[in-house]
Order: sequence, then C-alpha cells, then structure tokens
Amino acid sequence: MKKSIKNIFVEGAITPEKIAQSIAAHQSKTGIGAHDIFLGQVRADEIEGKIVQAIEFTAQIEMANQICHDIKEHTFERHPIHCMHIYHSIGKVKAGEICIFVFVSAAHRTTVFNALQEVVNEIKANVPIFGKELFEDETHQWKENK
Amino acid sequence: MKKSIKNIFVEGAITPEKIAQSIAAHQSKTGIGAHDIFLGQVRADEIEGKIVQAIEFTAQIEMANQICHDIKEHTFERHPIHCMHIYHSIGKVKAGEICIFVFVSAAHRTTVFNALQEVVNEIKANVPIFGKELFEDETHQWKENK
Amino acid sequence: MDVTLTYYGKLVEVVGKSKEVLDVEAITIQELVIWLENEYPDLKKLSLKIAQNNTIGELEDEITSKNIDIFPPFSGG
Amino acid sequence: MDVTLTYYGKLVEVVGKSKEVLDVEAITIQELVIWLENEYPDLKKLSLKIAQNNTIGELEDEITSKNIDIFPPFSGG
Repeated sequence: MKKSIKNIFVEGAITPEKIAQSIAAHQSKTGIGAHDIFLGQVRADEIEGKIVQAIEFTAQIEMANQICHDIKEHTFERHPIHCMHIYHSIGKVKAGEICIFVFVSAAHRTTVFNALQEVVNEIKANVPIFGKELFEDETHQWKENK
Repeated sequence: MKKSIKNIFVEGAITPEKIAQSIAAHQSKTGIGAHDIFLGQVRADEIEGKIVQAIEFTAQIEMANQICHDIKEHTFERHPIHCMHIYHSIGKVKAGEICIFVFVSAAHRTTVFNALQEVVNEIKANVPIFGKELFEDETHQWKENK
Repeated sequence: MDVTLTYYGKLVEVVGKSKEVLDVEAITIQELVIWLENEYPDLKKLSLKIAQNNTIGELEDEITSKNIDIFPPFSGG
Repeated sequence: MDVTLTYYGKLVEVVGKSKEVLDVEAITIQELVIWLENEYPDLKKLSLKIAQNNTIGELEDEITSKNIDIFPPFSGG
C-alpha cells in the first residue's frame, strides 16, 4: 500500500514547541535508540550594508510535497530507519526563527547520521522552494543555496 | 579566559520541553543558520527473552564533566561552530525516554553535521558513564557500546 | 494546445508576470527554453528547471501537460 | 602511601565492593593492573581503564594521586 502524501508546509516559523511535540510522539516507539534532527534557522546576514530581517518562502507546494514523499521512500529503502519527518516553512520567517525541521529516527546512531545528511542535501537540491531575503528598507534579494 | 566547567548531568530522563527550551534560547543568535541535534533514546531491547525496562546510569561525574569540557574546546578549535551543548542523564531512564542530548549550531549545515558526529562518537568512547540495563524481573545486564 | 506557464521565485520579477498562456504544438522542453530565452533575454543568466506533472523534465522531453512550471534554482532550507 | 581505589559500573559487582584502600609505594599503573588481576581474576576478561586526577593513565605512568578510578568499558549515550 502506498503511503499518502503528507503536507510538509507550516505557515510561518516552526516553533520549538512543535519540535518538542514531535520528539515526545516517539517515546512509544521503543525500538528507536537514536534521533538526529536538523534545524535550519534564518540568519541575519549582512549583504552590502543591509541586514536580512526575514525570509519569505514560496513553493510549488504540490510538487514539493511529492518530491519530499519520494525522498522519504527512497531513504527508507536505503537505510534501516524507523521514522522520518520533514517540515518546511511557507510565508515569512524572521531572522532567528526556524524554517526547516528534518527528523530521522533509527535503532542506531550511524544510521540516523547517514540518512539525515542525505535527506537534507536532497531537500536543498531537489525541492521547489524559493526564499526571498527581506531587508529592513523593504528591498530584497533572492536566496541562493550553496 | 578559560570557560568554567559545566555540569552535563540531568537527573532522570531529558524531557522534550528541555530540548525545546534549549532550541528557543538560540533564536537571539542570528548568525546561526543550522542546528544539528542528536538524541539517544533508551531501547526496549529483548535479550534472551527479557525486555529492557530502563537503563540506570552512573558516572564518574567530575571526570565526565571535565572530558566533555575538553571535547567542547577541541570541537570549537576544529570547527567554526557557534554553540554546543551536551546533556546526559544520571539515574534511571525508562525505555522510550531520552538519555543524551547533544546540540551543535553553526552558520552552515556541513559544519554542524561534521561536528556533531565527532562529538557524539567522542562522548561514547571517552566519557566515564556506565549504563545498567534493567529487566522487569529485577535482573540486569551491563550495557555495552558498539 | 494552450499551455499555462507558471513562473516561480525570482522569475516572476525577471519576466514581470507569474503566469502566461502559450499556444504550442508538439514542442520539446528545449524548444520552450529557446522561446523563453528569446522572449526574456535575462533568463539566459539563470539555470532554469522546467517541470510538468510535478516532475523536472529533460530537454528532449515533449511537452504533454497543459501546466508547465518554470523554476529558478531552488533555495529552500 | 594509602591510595583509594574506586570501582565503577559492573566492576562493583565483579570485585564485590565500590572502594578499597591500598598501601602502595611508587608503583605504575601497569603494576596496579597486575595486582588487580591477581586479586580479582575475573577482571582479566575486561579491558580496564585506570584514571588519576580525572585523566586516563598510560600503563607506564606512576601513581601519584591518592584517588584512583578503575573503569570498565564506558557505555554512556
């Protein structure tokens, strides 16, 4: 049976409380021995004298959800993980706030370390999400991933 | 100036709320772009027909804190990280609960991925902490790290 | 066949619109890219990705969907 | 010199106590290990680590501290 495609998007910043709830939800899964969590936080970068105040994210939402679903299936095939969750902000996220939350769980730590890095790199490379860095003077610049 | 040696130990399980508070405390550090968090959770392993109910941790606390302090200093020297925190449980932690929380923050994701793995491996190898796996019938077995 | 092109991210600014309808017959993605770069020369500086049915296409793929997404480099995370 | 040996983890069970005092003069860690394995043959199966002043010692190090920690393999995390 195919799993249904989940919505990865969260309006605005991802809160520490949401992350805590997600961690707590795994306490009944007693085969898990290791969790690895990646969080991306909006940096107040200085670009030509102007400081980034926030990033506004847009996306091709349907395709982004489909690609994340495929990344998950692919990761479950390659690594003995128990659980995996991807959340990404849509809309405006202020500097210092969290805009991406990727959570991988397995019996052992080497599994989660390997799987998490792959997943985060694949999300950055393959998911149609676009960040617009907003400055205080209402100008902006389009974010570029390295 | 030498940083003071912090106490890594938390009595009993590390709660999701503590993790959320630690994440929230980094929102003012707007040079951070990436966090990587490792959590170790007690597995309800089955060993010769008996299931692990909890792990009871003991340690040479003063030395454990000193070694973790050295691991931190060493990690700051080798990686451009902004922040790093290590917490470990002492006493009894039930299956499904969290017994280690390692948190590394930096501007970029490759830094945190590399640093976190090193730190977790060093903690497992070099910090004098001892886990006793408790079964339901009050027998036990001493945990061994692989 | 009327095909709706949807522009994303900075492309909305570069081409000055978020959508437009194009009447095309049996063209490939490569031919669409040529048309786009001709119509909007500033697009030549960007490495475009073209998707139909939520999948990034290869240059030789024929356009079969009525909805085509045109992306600049992704910058999520 | 009276030296207090403190046993940790499973060693407390193997040797049947958590501390003991030993009167030694100018011995190395290696000599202490030999004494321990002689006194408690079951320790031979374990790879012991010996620390003084919160630092794991090398076999050739002389014992200078009055408090010596004797560890089984670490199993934190």
